[in-house]
Amino acid sequence: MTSGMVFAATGAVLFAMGVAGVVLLDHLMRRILAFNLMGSGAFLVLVGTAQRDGSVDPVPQAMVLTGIVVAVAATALAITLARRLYTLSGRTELSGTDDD
Amino acid sequence: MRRLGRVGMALVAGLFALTLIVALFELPEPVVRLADEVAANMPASGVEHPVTAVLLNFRGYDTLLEIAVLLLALLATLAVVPEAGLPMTEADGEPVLQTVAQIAAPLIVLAAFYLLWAGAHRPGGAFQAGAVLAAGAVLLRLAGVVPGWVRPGSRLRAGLAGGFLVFLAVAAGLLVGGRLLEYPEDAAGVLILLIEASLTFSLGLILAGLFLFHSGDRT
Amino acid sequence: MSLVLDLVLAMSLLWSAWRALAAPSIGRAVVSFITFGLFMTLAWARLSAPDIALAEAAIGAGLTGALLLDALGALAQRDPGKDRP
Amino acid sequence: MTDPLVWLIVLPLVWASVAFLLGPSRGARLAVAGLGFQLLLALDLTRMLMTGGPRRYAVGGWGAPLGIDLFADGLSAIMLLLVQSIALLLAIYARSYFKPGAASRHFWPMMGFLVAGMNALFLAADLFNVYVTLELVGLAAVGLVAAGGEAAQLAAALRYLFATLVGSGAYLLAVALVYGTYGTVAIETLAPLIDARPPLAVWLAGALMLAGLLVKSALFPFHFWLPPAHGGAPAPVSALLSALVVKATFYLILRLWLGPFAPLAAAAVWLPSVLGCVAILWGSIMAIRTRRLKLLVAYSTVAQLGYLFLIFPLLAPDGIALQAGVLQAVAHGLAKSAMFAAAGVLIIASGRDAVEGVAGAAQHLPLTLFAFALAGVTLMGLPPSGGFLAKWLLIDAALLQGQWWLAAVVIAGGLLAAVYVFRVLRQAFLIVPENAVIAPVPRVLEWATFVLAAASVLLGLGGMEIVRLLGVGAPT
Repeated sequence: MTSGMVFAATGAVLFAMGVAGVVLLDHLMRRILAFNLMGSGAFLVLVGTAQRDGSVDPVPQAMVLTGIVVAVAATALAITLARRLYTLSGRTELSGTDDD
Repeated sequence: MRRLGRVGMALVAGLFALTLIVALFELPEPVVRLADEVAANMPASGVEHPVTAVLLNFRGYDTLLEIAVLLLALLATLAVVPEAGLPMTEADGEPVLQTVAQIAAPLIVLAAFYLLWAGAHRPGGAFQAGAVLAAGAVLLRLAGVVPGWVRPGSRLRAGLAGGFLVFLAVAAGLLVGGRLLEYPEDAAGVLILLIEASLTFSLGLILAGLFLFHSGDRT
Repeated sequence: MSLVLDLVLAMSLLWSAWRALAAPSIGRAVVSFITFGLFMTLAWARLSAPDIALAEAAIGAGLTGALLLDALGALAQRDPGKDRP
Repeated sequence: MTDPLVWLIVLPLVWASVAFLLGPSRGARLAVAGLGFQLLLALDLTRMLMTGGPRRYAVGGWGAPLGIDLFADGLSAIMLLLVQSIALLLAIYARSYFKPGAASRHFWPMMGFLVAGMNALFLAADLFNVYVTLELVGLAAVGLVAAGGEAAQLAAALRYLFATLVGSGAYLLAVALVYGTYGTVAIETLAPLIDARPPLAVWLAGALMLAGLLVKSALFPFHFWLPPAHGGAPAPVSALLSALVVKATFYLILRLWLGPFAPLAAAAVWLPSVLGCVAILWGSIMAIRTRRLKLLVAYSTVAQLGYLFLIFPLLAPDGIALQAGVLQAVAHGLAKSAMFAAAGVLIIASGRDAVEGVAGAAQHLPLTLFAFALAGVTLMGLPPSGGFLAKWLLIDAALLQGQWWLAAVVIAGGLLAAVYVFRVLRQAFLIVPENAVIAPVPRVLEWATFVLAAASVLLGLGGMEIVRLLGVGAPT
């Protein structure tokens, strides 16, 4: 088994953990961490499967670099919103009651 | 009921991961081999490092939009963090940390320059260099050497958007007599270096800004 | 030998990821996440992707870590009164 | 000048970043000028498509699969025209709506990036490029919702952000699986490679893409994030999001469903339409029950989005269902932007976001109320509106294929829409006491609203032009 396959499989598990975390956890910081795990999982699958025969493929590597920057942008935005929400309301969770 | 839902979701996630792993081990041989195409077109790309060639030449359009995403995250941060009424946070770090930070700062700038220059030939490039610059700024902020930012003045705004605008200007400038982001072969290397240099600067500012505009948010 | 290394690294990734989601305190979760970022850096190195490893170390573990820790500080700093004496 | 389709992406990026350089709350005139020019570009592109057929553009001159291609056919042109015209009218509206202040500080650059992202999405022909445009659109939309700055808006923005990130995360994993299987993400190269018996990874990729995009399109039961976000944002933002942003992901589903993933589509053909039926009923009932005006309009979006997804089991034999879906997207886009714009005017006048607050509008704001009613006519599907044409075609397609129950849901949805529209109209005709305070409203807000609403009705007369444009490069 190549490094590519090992880390692609790891990525698959990380992705599933991340999705479950974003959906199931309550604390905003933890949900932000979970989203990042999800992203890392997808990145590992992308590069891992593309390099499963042990070769090196620069195209998915470049895509992951793009993806990392996008993930940082999303994380920073999420942290900003969470901090601001906390400053205004003291909440660190989204309750189910702010729909109406 | 809620607990049952959680267990159910965790089970679904586990099953999904298993299916995914099974699928990964059943993958056929890929029909298209882009790595070979990249290798074949490297001489025309203007750089010698394949990942940089993909990022700034073959798939440069993705990168252009990606910088827009990053700039947008900063804009949203600025839109949410209140501008007025906050005092400029003063330098308040420990003396030891300050000294360390002051010594480290020039080294960090040097490292960023190295990464930027290296990007054309070997691993490195604008993103990594920009991130290192930003990390330096964050370190200086944590040490209390520099204050947090409260609002971007016109010069800072120009710095934040400059890298994106240079990239956009080069991309659009090439439309005259050519296509979007179609570098002339002999000028590709120079143009990519120009883009990378301005991106390094602006990415450093943007990434630092995502951090520093917050520090003004502390009472 | 290298397969063993990969498997150990994979387990470390999964363990630190699990800690980031399930550690009892948010502070520990964030620290686990930064550890996770460092393991990711090693994984990218093992995948012959030094560019991503550099980016992960600087952006992923470094900058995101700083953002998270700073946010954590801000959230703890103004805890709305319930734990204060 | 070169191909208009590149400029449709470059131009909004330019004015968005220049607006940022100019400073907080600046750039409105620039945005209006830019959008006006973009509308001309979109018309020019449409003309070129009508005469020359679908267009492909290789960015950087490399060509897929090494480089990234852009692609435009009739469907993309319709969406581009819709975005430029609605965004132009809403920009004119927003110029008067936003007083200089917190909510508008970075509205213009964010709107520019949003429009650029949508244009890039409608022209994308590369699955990974689509991912980047999805993130651009998603983060811009979240930023615009959050810019209101109040706790409720921040909570809504966060909920929206998590939903949109899970959606694009699922999409990204799907892209990874496709690349792993075939070694390319260029749609043109992929299409002939995917057959009816693909590897498991491709099935998973199709399912992940569909699920991720459905979350972003807010189809029931993934609609949970939409009402707080669309109901809580400032009126021009709500209008942009409800009219355009949710349509972008619908467009992508349609594009992938009819394109590279067509061989797999049969497996999931009933899923979107069943969810669509529930969405129509649930969204309408919630709209009938809610007390806040903008929340009513937002729940109406949940319901109206349902119609878009009814078409999937009917797509196969002829083009009628596709025409119905696209017409519904256009008609709803115009009507919903008008309705949110009208709600914004009514809220300024009454000073509160409540259905009750509309009382007296018939007397004081007849033009706005007329616009609201016209938009309502489109949502109910009464002739001669664009909504009527869309729903008529949909019923026609359903009955031709013996799916009478889909036709029944369409009719029931129209009746329910009548109930929530008349709830507002009835309230508007109540006489208010003499001493009630009604704030003055700039005329331009009322006229921009009226033009949008009138367009949604007149669309019914020009619907055949859209059908003809849709035929350019349509898979037959």
